[in-house]
Amino acid sequence: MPEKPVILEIVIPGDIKLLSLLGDLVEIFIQKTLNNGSNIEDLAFQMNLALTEASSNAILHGCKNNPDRSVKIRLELQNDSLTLEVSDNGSGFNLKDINAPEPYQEKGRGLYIIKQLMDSVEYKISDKESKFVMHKKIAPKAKAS
Amino acid sequence: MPEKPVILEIVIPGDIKLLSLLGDLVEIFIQKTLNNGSNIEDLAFQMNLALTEASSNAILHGCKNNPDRSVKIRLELQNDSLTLEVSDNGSGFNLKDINAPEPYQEKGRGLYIIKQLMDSVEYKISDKESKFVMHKKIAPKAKAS
Amino acid sequence: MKINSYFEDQVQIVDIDSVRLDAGNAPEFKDGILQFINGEDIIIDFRNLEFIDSSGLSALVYLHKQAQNNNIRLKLVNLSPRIMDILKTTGLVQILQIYPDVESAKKDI
Amino acid sequence: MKINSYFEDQVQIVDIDSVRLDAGNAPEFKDGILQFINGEDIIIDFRNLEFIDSSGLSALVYLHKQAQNNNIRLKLVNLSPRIMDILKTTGLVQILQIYPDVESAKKDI
Ligand SMILES: Nc1ncnc2c1ncn2[C@@H]1O[C@H](COP(=O)(O)OP(=O)(O)O)[C@@H](O)[C@H]1O
Ligand SMILES: Nc1ncnc2c1ncn2[C@@H]1O[C@H](COP(=O)(O)OP(=O)(O)O)[C@@H](O)[C@H]1O
Repeated sequence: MPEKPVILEIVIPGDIKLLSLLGDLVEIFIQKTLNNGSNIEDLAFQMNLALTEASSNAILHGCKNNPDRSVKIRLELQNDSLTLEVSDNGSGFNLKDINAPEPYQEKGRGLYIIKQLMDSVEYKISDKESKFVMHKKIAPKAKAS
Repeated sequence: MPEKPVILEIVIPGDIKLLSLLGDLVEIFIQKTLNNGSNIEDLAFQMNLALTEASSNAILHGCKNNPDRSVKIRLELQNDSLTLEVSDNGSGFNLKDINAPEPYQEKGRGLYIIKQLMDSVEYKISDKESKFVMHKKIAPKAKAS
Repeated sequence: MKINSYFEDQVQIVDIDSVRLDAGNAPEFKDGILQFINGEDIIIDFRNLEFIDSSGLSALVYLHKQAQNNNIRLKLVNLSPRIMDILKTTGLVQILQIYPDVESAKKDI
Repeated sequence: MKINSYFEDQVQIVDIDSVRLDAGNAPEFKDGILQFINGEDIIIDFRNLEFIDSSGLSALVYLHKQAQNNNIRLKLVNLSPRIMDILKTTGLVQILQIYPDVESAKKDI
């Protein structure tokens, strides 16, 4: 891993057709940045999923799927951890206990999936934006043997 | 094309081993964002090359390949144009006339290649950073026939 | 998304070409599959699918319930190990009808 | 980067597995090829290469000059249309020895 953090930021209009771009880019970015270590593929896939969930919430709930609004995502890769942030200018919501959804339920699995994939999540609301922040510890780079 | 601009920003340590990440990400990003139109593949490839040239200059000349410094790249996609910016905290240089290099020359082809690929380039030096800015007009999205 | 339907040994099989099923294309997937939910059992072949999010899962739950209401069975086949993981995490393996491949789904009448 | 050398009809052929040749790996490429520049002509097979930047071009110019100094020929084959475009733009088609494929490079003695 490099000495300084590696940061990826993407700003897109609040248009659900652009959703797949975000997750796929984050997956590729993680794969290419941490390009050694056998469990990187799994980590990159999981972060694609967590980011896709948070971003579709930001686009659909935060921006009401309105392309004149925008969503910002940010990935910061440190030596031993990563942080994903998804921000929108919507009115935000109240992050309460996230419980396992009933199998027959048709909605409400997004936050639960995120919680399973990340080590911790927080939600920050200010005047300017609503920001969903997700943390994950990552195994330090395996030394070449 | 979406109504608001689409923006990609990446910050990496000044380490030449990370160079390929930047160009490839920009290429994939352009392909996925402008995912219709037959000349997108060529445009995406050309922007990969222009960005790789400017970034290797920023890493090698601006940061002296020191991973404790960093390089920031920014791509802004508008409806009919795109802007690529590459910033470093080095002392900058004097962007003069960019001439075609002699075939047997072993250096100095980077800026010339950039000039061939872009519509215009400028170089902005401030106290805080040196920023290389490149513009390119793009054909508006072809209407589905 | 291309949704392609064909019959094999009198069994209706539907396959989709998408590698991703997320909030961006789940509505299209839902509507596309819905039209095949009428008289007969259906097998959906997911061999191309590499990614599913909660909107994709919601579409599967919805379609499963529609199939139940119509007294037919909706069978899902060729799900990748990563997608199986997500179905396990969310408890959906308990309700959806999942088979390793088209052959085993056809045999179970 | 894997640099692999073999002989075919007494001709030395070197191929590289990289899809990119840029400032990040051009020094490694340069040093890797340099060791083959001794007595005999070399063909470098670039069939895997999809991208080259000015540092990659500089490496080719350097190696070409080294070959000339050693009175041997360095032949480049299987360059993609996009890489050919870059060689044209920079005028390097005028000095480098470029052939469409291994066969035509071998024939031209
Ligand atoms: N960025 C956001 N802005 C506003 N509300 C949100 C946001 N993210 C999540 N929510 C709220 O949290 C609820 C639960 O989200 P989630 O678990 O992803 O399920 P779903 O999106 O399927 O309802 C949403 O229905 C919405 O009310
Ligand atoms: N970001 C930068 N910081 C400092 N100097 C730069 C920067 N970019 C370009 N230069 C200067 O411009 C020169 C020409 O650059 P270029 O055409 O890319 O060729 P090369 O990098 O092979 O010398 C460099 O040698 C360097 O002196």
